[in-house]
Amino acid sequence: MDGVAAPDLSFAALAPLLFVFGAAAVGVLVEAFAPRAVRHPVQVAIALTGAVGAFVATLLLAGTREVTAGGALAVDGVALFLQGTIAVLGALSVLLFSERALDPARSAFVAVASVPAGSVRDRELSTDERVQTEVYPLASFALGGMMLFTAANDLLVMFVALEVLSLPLYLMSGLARRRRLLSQEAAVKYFLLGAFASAFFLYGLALVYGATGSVRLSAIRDAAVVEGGDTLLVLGLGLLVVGLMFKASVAPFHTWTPDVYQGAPTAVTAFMAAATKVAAFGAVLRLLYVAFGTAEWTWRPLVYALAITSMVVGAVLGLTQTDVKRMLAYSSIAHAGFLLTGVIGLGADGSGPGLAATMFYLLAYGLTTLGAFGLVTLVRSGEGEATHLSQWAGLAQRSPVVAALMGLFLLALAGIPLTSGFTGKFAVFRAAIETGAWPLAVVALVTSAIAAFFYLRVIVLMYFSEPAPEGPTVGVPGLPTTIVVAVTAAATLVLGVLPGSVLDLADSAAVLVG
Amino acid sequence: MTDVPWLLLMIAVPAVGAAVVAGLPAAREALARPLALAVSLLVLLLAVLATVAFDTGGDRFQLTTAVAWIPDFGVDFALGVDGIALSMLLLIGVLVPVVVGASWHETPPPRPGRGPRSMRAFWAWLLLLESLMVGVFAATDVFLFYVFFEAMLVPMYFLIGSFGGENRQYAAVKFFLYSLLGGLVMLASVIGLYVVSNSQLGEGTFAFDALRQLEIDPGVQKLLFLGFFVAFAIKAPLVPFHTWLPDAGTQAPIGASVLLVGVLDKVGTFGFLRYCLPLFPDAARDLAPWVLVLAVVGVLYAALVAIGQDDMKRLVSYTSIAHFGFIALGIFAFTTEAATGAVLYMVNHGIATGLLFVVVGMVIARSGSRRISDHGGLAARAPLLAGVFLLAGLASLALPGTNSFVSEFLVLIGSFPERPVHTVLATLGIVLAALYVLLMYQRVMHGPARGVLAEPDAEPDAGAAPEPADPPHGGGGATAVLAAPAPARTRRVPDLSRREVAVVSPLVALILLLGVYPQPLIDLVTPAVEATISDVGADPGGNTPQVGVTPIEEDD
Amino acid sequence: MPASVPVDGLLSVAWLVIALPLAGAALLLLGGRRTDRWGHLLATGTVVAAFVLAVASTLQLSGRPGHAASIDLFTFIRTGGLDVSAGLLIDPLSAVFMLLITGVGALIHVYSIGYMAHDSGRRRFFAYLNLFVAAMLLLVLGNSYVALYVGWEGVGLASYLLIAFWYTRPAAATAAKKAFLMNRIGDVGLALAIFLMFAQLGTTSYAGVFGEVGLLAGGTVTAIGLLLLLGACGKSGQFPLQAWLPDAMEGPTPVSALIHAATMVTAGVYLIARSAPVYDETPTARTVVLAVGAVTLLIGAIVGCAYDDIKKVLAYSTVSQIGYMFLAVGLGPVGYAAGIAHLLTHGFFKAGLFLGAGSVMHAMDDQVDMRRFGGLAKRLPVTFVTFGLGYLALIGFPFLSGYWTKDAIIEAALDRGGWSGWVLGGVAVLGAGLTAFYMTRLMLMTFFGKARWTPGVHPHESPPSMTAPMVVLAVGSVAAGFLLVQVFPLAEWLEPVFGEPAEAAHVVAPAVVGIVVTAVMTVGVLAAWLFVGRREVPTTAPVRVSPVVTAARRALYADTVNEALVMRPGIWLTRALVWLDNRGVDGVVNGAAAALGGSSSRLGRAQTGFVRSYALGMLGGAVLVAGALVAVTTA
Amino acid sequence: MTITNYLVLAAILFTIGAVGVLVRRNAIVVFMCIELMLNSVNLTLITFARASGTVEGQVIALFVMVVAAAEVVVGLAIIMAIYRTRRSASVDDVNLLKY
Repeated sequence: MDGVAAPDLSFAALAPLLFVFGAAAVGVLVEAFAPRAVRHPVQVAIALTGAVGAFVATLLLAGTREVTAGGALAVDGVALFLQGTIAVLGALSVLLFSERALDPARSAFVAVASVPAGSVRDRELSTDERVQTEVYPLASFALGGMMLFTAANDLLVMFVALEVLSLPLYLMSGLARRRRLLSQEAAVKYFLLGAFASAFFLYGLALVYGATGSVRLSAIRDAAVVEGGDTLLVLGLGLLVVGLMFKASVAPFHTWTPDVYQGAPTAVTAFMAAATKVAAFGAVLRLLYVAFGTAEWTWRPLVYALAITSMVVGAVLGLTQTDVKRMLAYSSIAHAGFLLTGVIGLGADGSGPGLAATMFYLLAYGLTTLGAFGLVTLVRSGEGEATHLSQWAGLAQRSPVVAALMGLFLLALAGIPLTSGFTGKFAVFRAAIETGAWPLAVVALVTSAIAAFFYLRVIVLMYFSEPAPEGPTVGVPGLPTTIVVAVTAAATLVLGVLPGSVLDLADSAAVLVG
Repeated sequence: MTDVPWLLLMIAVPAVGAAVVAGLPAAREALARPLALAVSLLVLLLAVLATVAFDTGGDRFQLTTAVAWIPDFGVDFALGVDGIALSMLLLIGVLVPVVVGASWHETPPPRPGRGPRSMRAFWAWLLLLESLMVGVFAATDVFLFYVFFEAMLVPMYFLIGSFGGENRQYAAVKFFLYSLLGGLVMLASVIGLYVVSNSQLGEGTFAFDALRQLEIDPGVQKLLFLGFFVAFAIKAPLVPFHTWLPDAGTQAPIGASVLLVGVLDKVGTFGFLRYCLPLFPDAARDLAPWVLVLAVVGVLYAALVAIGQDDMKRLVSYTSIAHFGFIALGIFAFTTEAATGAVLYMVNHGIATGLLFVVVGMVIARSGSRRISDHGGLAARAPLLAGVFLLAGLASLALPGTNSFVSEFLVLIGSFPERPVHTVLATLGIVLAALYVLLMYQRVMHGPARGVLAEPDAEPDAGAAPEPADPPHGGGGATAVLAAPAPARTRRVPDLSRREVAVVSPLVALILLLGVYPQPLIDLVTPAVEATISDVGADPGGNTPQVGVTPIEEDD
Repeated sequence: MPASVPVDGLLSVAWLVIALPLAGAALLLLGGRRTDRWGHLLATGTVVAAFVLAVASTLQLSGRPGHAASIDLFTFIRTGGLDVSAGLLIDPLSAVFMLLITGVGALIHVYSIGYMAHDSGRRRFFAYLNLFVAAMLLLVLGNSYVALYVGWEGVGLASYLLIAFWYTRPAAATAAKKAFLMNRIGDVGLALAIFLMFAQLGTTSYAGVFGEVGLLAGGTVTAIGLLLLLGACGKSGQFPLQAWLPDAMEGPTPVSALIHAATMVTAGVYLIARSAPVYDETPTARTVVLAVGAVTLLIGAIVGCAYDDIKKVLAYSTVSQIGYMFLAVGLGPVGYAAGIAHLLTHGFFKAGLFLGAGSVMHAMDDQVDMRRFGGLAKRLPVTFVTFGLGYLALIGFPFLSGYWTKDAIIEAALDRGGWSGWVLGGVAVLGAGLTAFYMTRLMLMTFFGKARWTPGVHPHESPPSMTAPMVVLAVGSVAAGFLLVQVFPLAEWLEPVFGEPAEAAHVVAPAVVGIVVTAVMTVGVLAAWLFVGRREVPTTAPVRVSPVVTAARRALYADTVNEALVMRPGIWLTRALVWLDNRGVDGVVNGAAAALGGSSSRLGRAQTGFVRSYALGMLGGAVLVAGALVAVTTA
Repeated sequence: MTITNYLVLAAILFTIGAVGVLVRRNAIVVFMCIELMLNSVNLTLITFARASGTVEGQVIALFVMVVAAAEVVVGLAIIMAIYRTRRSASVDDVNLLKY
């Protein structure tokens, strides 16, 4: 007996993960031991180091195709591309978290989360410039979970990653300094429903394990070739899909999205909307094409239906929203549908242009939506953000720059040419049509037009309406938010006008191993 | 001459101009207007030079430029023009300076209790629009065309939404969504085309010349054709896809209305000719009967609806819809004569209806109302204005001697041998055209002074003033206002000012010149038209009567 | 062929005949007030010059073989199979018209100098007149149907502008619009005829069409002929498109004389005469022409008896006389020359009558109601004499113009033989009697009897610039018929165009015809004397009259019919369509948007905010997903 | 006892948990129901591990317990926070965000 053989572990291939988890661990220590005065800059630095380091690591790893950690992790093009994307979005989100110029109390996060909202103590603290910094290690953990999610080659790792990314997000949702009731409500809703969804995922895992005897994706694929139609297996697949679709806010598992997006601190919402979506779709791609790629006929109609449902629900329900964040939440639901269109466009063997298209779309959408939420933090009324649409009337006259950038992001979300949104949409629709799913593409196009209405409505309000007499003020952002908005706006334009190199990158990275 | 990238320059110059205008500091804002004029005149010069460099007997596409743009999608930034596209570029070149002149005193909609808003944005959007319009006609890559096609919506959206009439938000959104919906349906076809090219040529491409060679299955052709067709039918617009135009045309500021109806909508008919026919010849032939029904219904229906309008801009918008019916008839009759007529119609309609919109704008600037019923007897006060109004109207009803006659005549005479029934019905439209034009003219210009003119006036004959000044109410926001409250002082109605004369003169001259001697323009477009007609599988040689050979069908 | 002979001399600049008045119009319109002082003189000068040129060209033409010259100017439209060149065809037929237009045109220009002397819009008036002359010349001189069409609509425009000259009067503006519209209906026919020619023959030039029309199937030729006739009816105020012409009298009287009596309204006759080779192939269409002519001449004559407006009576007289011309050209080769001759003499005497009427109105402060005239013979001697001569010529008083030319038409009609010959001849003779009646009534009410003037009116004779053209036209009214029929027979001059008419076998001897017609005319005159001359004319029209008179007063209900059949349904249709467009077509669009919005808010209600209901939704979704998957795989 | 019995029992437990989430108002109880669902999965996993003779299932069950424990920490923290504010742990009271 040799005892337990040490699993092969390629530390190099895990470098991105090690960076963020390292940053998270260090962050926890800093939280515990560093004096309050220096905590904020140090935490920001650590979190940024982790995210940027991870991003650099993914760049250096480009071209790696290996399965490591005893087969539990697949470090391939898709994983690295999405990890890089998540790292970038994470770094930008951390910058948004660290903004101190906008809120009069110098931070968008609550000083002491445990103090009951509305209590005397809470009122005292709401103007206190004390900053709670636990959000940074939490973000790092979530970031690590997301990156792990995209590389998980094993259902168990996938589940653990799911929890690692979710648990911090539940907490972060509840950390808003203003409108704490809403924030706490968002947290509790997100938590309960998230846990509920995890249970489904887990039950699916168990059924698949029972059907195939393994939770390794490659093993499942091998088993699925033999018994693709096994009821236990497809039932398991269905429950796994439910768990993942919840994270990706695909209708009908989207119900938490508007509430949580609206209630959570805007910077956290930005992080969730951008990075979680990428991670969730990373896992979806891996699950469907690595584990069930050979049983593709079982889930294709399902994903087809989910895509249509999500697009229609997102577009139609978005029409009558009156809150910017909520509207962007429904936009997120519709975009999940568009992304599923790309997933459909992957072709039976996972080849096809759909993979690269979906990856590009995730990058483009993530950056745009991050930028849009970033701008939402700037429009303020009283002490908090002004998110009601009526407050945005005539914004172009108060701040032409903010209005113009918001206009750009909205046009990108609507998919107008010369923005990244169009390139992404073109890529996924092309993939869908190329694999014969043109009816889906047509539905997608029609819902795009419907969805365009609510983006346009915001532009109409900003540009063509007269500002309300006591409308909101537009805060002067500090450096971090400025960087975020500038980077995302530039990316939105560049990916629309000259997307060639990034498309190339996505193309060359469009390889799944495992 | 041919080495100069004329088309690229024509896109770049106004785009740069737009950026410069938008970037002007507030203190130098007064420069925006002359700058816009200078840029638009420069584009006109470029268009003329490009025409000189163009060889009518040469290749189908000339003045080509091509740079790889998005290699992953097989997209090139490929520009080139045939005679049809070139004639549209000339039209743009002519109309934009006119629009700049006509919008010289344009003012943004009033803001209660605040100072006037900056007009910089107006001029910047206008120039950007010009750049994109050039691009949409000059693109020879379908993807690039699509990009311009959609991007063009944005400046027009802002022109209508920011500077339009009282109902501008509704009109702007309606315009945008309608066009976007059409565009997205077309996108499906564009991608479909790419997919077909990918399977047939081994690599996907959007190059027009390559796509033209494809052998597409008829069923697929029909679907792809419909995708393009819906987009273009909304743009053109054909009944029943037209209801956005009366709103947009009415609410837009006059300058934008001119470009909207004069140029933007031509993208639709241009698209029929450039894309629907050559790329999907079988589908075009199969579906032509249906399209022709839409065309003829449009001619009669829109004309009748126009007769019932009381809003001048709305009326002119409906007349345009009727005219687009004629153009569609000419295109889908598949004869060289008719298609040549359709292309000429596109140019001539831009000039004639452009002038009509400009003049209507001048009337509105004087009276402050778009309602016909608020006017009457204007001819006595402003005879020159009345004369130009009448000329524009006559051009609109295609009176011989005006440019529109040539095109309408060609469309009808060319369609008749192929489609006698449709043509006969469409010909009835010329009576209706006379009715809507003359009704409007009579109510506005003839009869005793009425409406705002009937208000007390210090000088009974304002036209007698030696050099009338610019109309006191500016252009503008006012041109889009339905009924402005009457000012306290009495109303003078000056005749055309020097600026206004300068604005209308080029169009008046073109209307007459192209009415009497259209052959150079015909020579310019005929080769491209013939190529298109042979693409669709018809004989480009034109009508070849077979007298005495076969029994001749009776007239129906 | 005429075209083979090179065109030289004055003929090579024959385009100047058109260009001169056109340039005059352009100069006056663009020159603005600067030309106010001398504009009318320039305008008159251009038309006089055109007349001189026309005379010279005609003289040169008569020396050419074939008496024809075809002049290509430039390519108008050439694409595909269509090749339309802008060119002129000067042959005996067009030369006759050229002379008539420039001649009468020049006279009326001169007359207008006086007539419009005090009108502030005089310059504009002369510009429009020049424009009309140019367009009318293009109409008759063009060498293709397209050129004719261009001129055709051009005169329509000029007519519109001139009828609406006093546009501040709503009646004038409405009449102008009505004229243009009814003309356009006719134009549709002409346009369709051109399309049909192009479709079947591939050409629109006279030479091309006439050369090959014989090869076409009979039905096609008939269609072409009928469509051309529709165009002719519109322009010439023939049944059923006659209603616009009387209304057109809202224009200044010189306009009525030139356009709505002498020249433009005869364009329809020109069209049918010009298209003789087409009609030669289609007896059916020719018969319809005859019918139209006969019906119209009766309508015009009957209605003319009932009106009290001097210009409207003359207008209906014009309608009626053009009916004669249609009748003539409808008869075919035997009638062409007679029709054209009547057209020419009518041009003289009707122009003269209108100018006389204008002179009367001038004297009576623009009064047109004959019941307010009376006893003017002494006050307006020149007018009375010239008008009287025109009157005699019109009613066919022996050996004056109308006698010769109208008799020729009646003869030709009778010569047709058979029942149709008798009917047509009978109608024509009846028409002659009615003509005599209404014209005598007009004379009596205007120049004889007691003065029934509006108080304050002091009639005075018109200035020489007005009376001189009246005198010239009166001379023409007296002599033209004799000259054209007996001295310089028009029939011979027109032979190159229409061919040599076969010598007709007379059904009724010409002398008998002459006597009968004269007798009928006399009856008409006497009847008028009985009804009008013997009695005091009331200053207001009697109300209690027979249904026949009521019908005639209402123009045989032409406007009523138009209103009931076209206008009211049209207005209704327009309103319905506007409603349909707003509520229907746009309603569908807005309705769809509203439906989306509605479903959005309704679906949004599902987002209750309760965690448990969200969980229920998720569970339901999960069940559906799992169930669907199992169903798919086990199916 | 066959394997199927265990699996059915687990499925019943899972269903009870799921239904509990739907019908119970107290957030803590709702959370307990979710825990019940997780534990029913553990039972399933162990049953399958036993049936297939592999240990993976058991290992996964251990992981699940750890994760569930973490979830408890986070969940109770959130529920506590909201309870302190509202003096109520009813999930039906958190109903500000809707439509």
